[in-house]
Amino acid sequence: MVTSSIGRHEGTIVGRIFAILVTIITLVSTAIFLSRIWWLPPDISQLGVGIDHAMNETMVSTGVLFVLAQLVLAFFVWRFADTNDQRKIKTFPGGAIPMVVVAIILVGAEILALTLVGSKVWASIYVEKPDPNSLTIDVQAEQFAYYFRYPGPDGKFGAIHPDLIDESSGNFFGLDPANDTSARDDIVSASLVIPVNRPIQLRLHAKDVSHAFYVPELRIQQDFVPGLVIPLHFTATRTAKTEIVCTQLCGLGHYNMRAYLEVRTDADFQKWLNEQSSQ
Amino acid sequence: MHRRNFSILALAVLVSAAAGTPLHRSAKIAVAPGSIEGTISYTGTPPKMRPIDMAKEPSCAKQHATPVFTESVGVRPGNTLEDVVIYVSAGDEGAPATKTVEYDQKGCQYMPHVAALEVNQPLEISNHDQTSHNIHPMAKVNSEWNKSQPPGTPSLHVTYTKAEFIPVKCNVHPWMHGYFAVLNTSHYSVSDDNGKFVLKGLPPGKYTLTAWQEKFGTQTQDVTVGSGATAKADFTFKATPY
Amino acid sequence: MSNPHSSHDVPQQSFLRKYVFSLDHKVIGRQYLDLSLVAVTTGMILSWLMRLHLGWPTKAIPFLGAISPEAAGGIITPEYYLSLMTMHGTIMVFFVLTTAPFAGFGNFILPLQIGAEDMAFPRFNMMSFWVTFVAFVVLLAAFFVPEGPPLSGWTAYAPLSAVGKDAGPGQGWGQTLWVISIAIFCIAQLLGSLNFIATTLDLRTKGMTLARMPFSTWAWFITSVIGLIAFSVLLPACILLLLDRVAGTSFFIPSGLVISDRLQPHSGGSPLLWQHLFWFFGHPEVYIAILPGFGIISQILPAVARKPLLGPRVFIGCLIAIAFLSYTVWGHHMFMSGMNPFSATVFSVPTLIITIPAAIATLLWIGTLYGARLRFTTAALFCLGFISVFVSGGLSGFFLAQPAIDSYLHGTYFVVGHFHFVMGVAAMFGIFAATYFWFPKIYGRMMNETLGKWHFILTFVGVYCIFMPMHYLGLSGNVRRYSSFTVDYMKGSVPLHRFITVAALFTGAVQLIFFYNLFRSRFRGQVATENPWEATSLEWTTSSPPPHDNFGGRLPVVYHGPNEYGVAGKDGDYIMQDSPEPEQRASVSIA
Amino acid sequence: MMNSMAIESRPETARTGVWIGIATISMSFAAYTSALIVRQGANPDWVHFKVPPVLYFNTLVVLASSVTLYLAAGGGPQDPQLVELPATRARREIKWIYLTLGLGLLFLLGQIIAWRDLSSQGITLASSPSSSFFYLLTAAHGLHLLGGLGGLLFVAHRIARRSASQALRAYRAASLYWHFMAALWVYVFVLLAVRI
Repeated sequence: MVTSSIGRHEGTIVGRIFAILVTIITLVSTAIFLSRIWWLPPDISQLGVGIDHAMNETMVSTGVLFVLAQLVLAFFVWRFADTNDQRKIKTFPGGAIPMVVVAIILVGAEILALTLVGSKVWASIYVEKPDPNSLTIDVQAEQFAYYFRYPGPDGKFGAIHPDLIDESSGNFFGLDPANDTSARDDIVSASLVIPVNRPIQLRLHAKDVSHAFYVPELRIQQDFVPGLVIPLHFTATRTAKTEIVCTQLCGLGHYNMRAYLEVRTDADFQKWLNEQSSQ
Repeated sequence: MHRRNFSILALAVLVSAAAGTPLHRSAKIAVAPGSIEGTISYTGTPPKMRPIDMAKEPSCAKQHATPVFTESVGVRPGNTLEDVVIYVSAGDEGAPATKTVEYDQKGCQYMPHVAALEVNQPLEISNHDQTSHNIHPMAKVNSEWNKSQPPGTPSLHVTYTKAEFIPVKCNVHPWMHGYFAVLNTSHYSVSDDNGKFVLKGLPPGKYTLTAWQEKFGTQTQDVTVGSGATAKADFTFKATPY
Repeated sequence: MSNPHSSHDVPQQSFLRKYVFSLDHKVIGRQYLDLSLVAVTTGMILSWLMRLHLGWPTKAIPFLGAISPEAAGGIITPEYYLSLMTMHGTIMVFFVLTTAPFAGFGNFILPLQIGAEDMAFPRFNMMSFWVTFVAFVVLLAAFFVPEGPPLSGWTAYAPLSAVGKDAGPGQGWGQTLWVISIAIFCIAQLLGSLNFIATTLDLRTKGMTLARMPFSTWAWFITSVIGLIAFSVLLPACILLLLDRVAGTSFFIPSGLVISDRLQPHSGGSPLLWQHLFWFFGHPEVYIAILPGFGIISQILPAVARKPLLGPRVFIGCLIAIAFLSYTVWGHHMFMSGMNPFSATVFSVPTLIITIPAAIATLLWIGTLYGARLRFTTAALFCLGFISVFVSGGLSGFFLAQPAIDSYLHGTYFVVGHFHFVMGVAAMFGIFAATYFWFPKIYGRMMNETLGKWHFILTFVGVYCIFMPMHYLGLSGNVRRYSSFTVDYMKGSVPLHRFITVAALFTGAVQLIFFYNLFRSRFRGQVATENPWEATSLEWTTSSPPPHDNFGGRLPVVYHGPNEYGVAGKDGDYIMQDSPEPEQRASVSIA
Repeated sequence: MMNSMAIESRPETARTGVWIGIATISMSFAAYTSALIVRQGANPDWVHFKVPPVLYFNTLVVLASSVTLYLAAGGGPQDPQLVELPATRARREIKWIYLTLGLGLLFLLGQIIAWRDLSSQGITLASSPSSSFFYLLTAAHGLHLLGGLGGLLFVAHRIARRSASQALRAYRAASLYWHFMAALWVYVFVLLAVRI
């Protein structure tokens, strides 16, 4: 048959090219990962260490698997081309069983290790109750901004009335200062200003559609779900100014939905708070 | 109109067409247009103008050395109010206006806060910021639209065919609110930063004048304008703090 | 069907019956493939526009302003970017990755591989294609409605997708058409899946036991079972969403929402309900896209390696395990969604476990290469490329499966890189492999192998240049679905985005080689023989292309499995499935 | 699904198709059910109301239609050697099929009466989540049942052509679907009665 020889002998060169390409791609990709040119920003949160640890561990183990699998693939492709040498085909030693065993042991061990490490970290951030002494801040996400509300000197948040929301007059939360005295001293800010080393408890609610709260430096991310108030707690360990961005598609201004997070010393924070309440 | 007055009427048509004023109002010949002026003020305690926190948009925030305040109630010295639209609500049917009204976005604010224009008058919306705005005029009578205007894109040109006070907002910058006051008259004004306004070029006659404030609603009064005279009309709104 | 005499002489058919509303599974299969070719071209052009905008957001794109009113002066507005993204995702997932490898190749090949004359329900089959076509037209119509095309992503999260046009451009008619299109698509897929299952169960020819079914048929069969369950959940979800949009119900919209200064007249709905319903479909959908690729690779690999697939039964077991597990993992898309954090841990375990069958399958392919006599046809190269990108994309899944790490990487380009490798590129490579492999059977002519090899090599390098850097971007916290990077910490990512854009344009241009090859070969290619690749399954026992009734008035009888390569048969080193010669043990030397 | 009544070795693809269809429909009603349960739990705005009394009558009608369809087959096993249906028998069978068809239409009419009953009380599709689900589930079931009516017409047509094997295949497929529709209605009815 004429066509049966297609890709048979003259094609071996392509196989070699493929093997070389796979090797180059594997080595270059791995080198870029190792160089850490693109990497996580420095962690400023108390619980970020655990996440970084889990991340590194996963990076190493999947990295090893990645390099191994790709290089073995490249080697087999190089080695087992049909060069018309009448050699007999061979079956992988042991057949399919070693594959199954290897996959179950490797992946299984990986799963066990990762789940044990990971779920602890996860639980400490998202499951455990916040410190009772935390500073509670109300966060409202809306198209396409965040607003943060501090309870003010009376320590109480005013109730929210969606029908009273009036952005043109600066009433972003729908407070009712006319009838609700606890609302009068609430401090509303477009930036999240927090004291360093003090547990922070956020209460996330959305005004319109789903949004998210993502601060890479804090290693936390949480969606806002309309209709729900979702708690989120963390402790920042270093003073810094960084950004909060939205990671849940919320409409045309999604890319520009952000706010600044300022972690200040306790004194600076108090000063800022006083300035705000005098306004 | 009687037959013998026909020639007079024809003349009046010519005169009025030349003057650009409506026909039936100027059926008398040889009159000088008058004007109305006045001040908009309030009694009581108005809501506090709050400083706008533009932190999320640094390119705008840095354009303002002193804080910018909310404009929904434009309180000015001497208990006066800015950004109140004063217009002839009865006694004038308007004339086609061709001059383009400009509405600008600068420093994440609308310039002006309230743009008054006539029905079918061209409106040009442009963006002079380094950031992308979306313009969302929330019309109910006219058709509603919502479009982004990235920096460097051409101006938007629109016209409105029906009279309406249309709130305008930018969702990207929630503090940005303004109004298009689309009116059925060619005699209107928006009070300045002393709360003053003046309506010019009014043929003598009796008018109903309306003042509209976005939070306080409308007030009307009847004003008679004499030939070449300036009539006074002041409006006072009752303000509440919340 | 039981009467070979009547079915042999094909009655004279009208043009419409023969080419448009044909009941022949082969014509329908080709129609599906042509539809997905149009869809993939559209989707690719959309991705170019997106990439151009991400690389050079303030530069005007020539001619674009003239074509679409949403991009005045050729500059893509943020909402137009999101629309492009939504349409790209929807078109690619539904009308390419579901349509081509499953509905397209499945339709053409599956009845041939099991020795049937046609599908079980030819009328349903024809309807299924035309309903898909209508769904596609309805989706494209969304580009031309006043409020603009939809922009809430292919996942259409409520309430953004549910509240109507207050939520911004694209949320008017555009979004409504999107929901309708997907609902229609669900109906088409349900009809199609029903047909695939009934055909595989009932119309296998004599001797075609389940154990002797080719791997690709197995994969299509299992995929159709997954599809049947997945789409029968998405359809109700779409109906609920549509009612929220047009009938004022509140399934997904809670109370007290103020959108564009208007208090919405809805109350009490649950946005998370949509996410659960959607991802209950959405995750299996990933396997609907990739499992046919698994089958195609396993079918082609033995033919090009000239040896049997390692562990054929283990492989089938893996497919079944994946199908089963795919229904237990949907919650891993929702780790950050505000659902109970305990359930995140619960969902992460099956998510990690599902990697075991996937890893076994990959190892079986690599193990099959050991001691092979590889013939580097273009189809073979795409199979090898499939293994490589599937490994790359699969491993990045380990990060995302862990809630703690996902809390950093969720919503970043890491996810984009991951699913494009594992679901986009891998599935595309499966489609390419299938195209180069079955083209002679479908059109009776060979594709040009030299062009094919250039196509493969350049595409292979191209996709790594596009999607590997996305993992780096994700590690640095670069958020996806952003139309430009004005956030301070992301500004530095623009050069890398430009690199990706250049790579995407290059890879897209390379596909022109494929299109040229495809069209030229259709009319000018070398005439194909019955079995150009020396493969064993039944489609290679009939002429290329097969006659109207597939086997020319007879039905083949099957004596062998599909995996008999590397043995001394009467045709060479393989035994056809319908060859009556006795079973042989593979004459292999154990290493 | 295979039994001694099959007179040819050829598989009954139509019946296989119906079985797969049943799986599909069950799955989508499972999806509606879970949506209902989640939605009811999500918020305290669930408004309970009495299901329209005509639904009890409808339930009887749809169950009766299942019985009449069963009787259409004459109850007993068929002679496997039978090639052509005797004319008298075909007439009798068609009569039962039409009776079933009539009951099906009566059922749909009853559903419409139930809808009118509710809407006259001001309970509409959008008025509360419970009524949304009521209309949704009844409409979804009604549409599927409409398909079953088409199936019955097809069976009548096949019987009229009097090929015993073709008629039997059509009957076995369509009746399976019809009995499932009856069972599905009972499920929907119980769900609505309990939850709403």
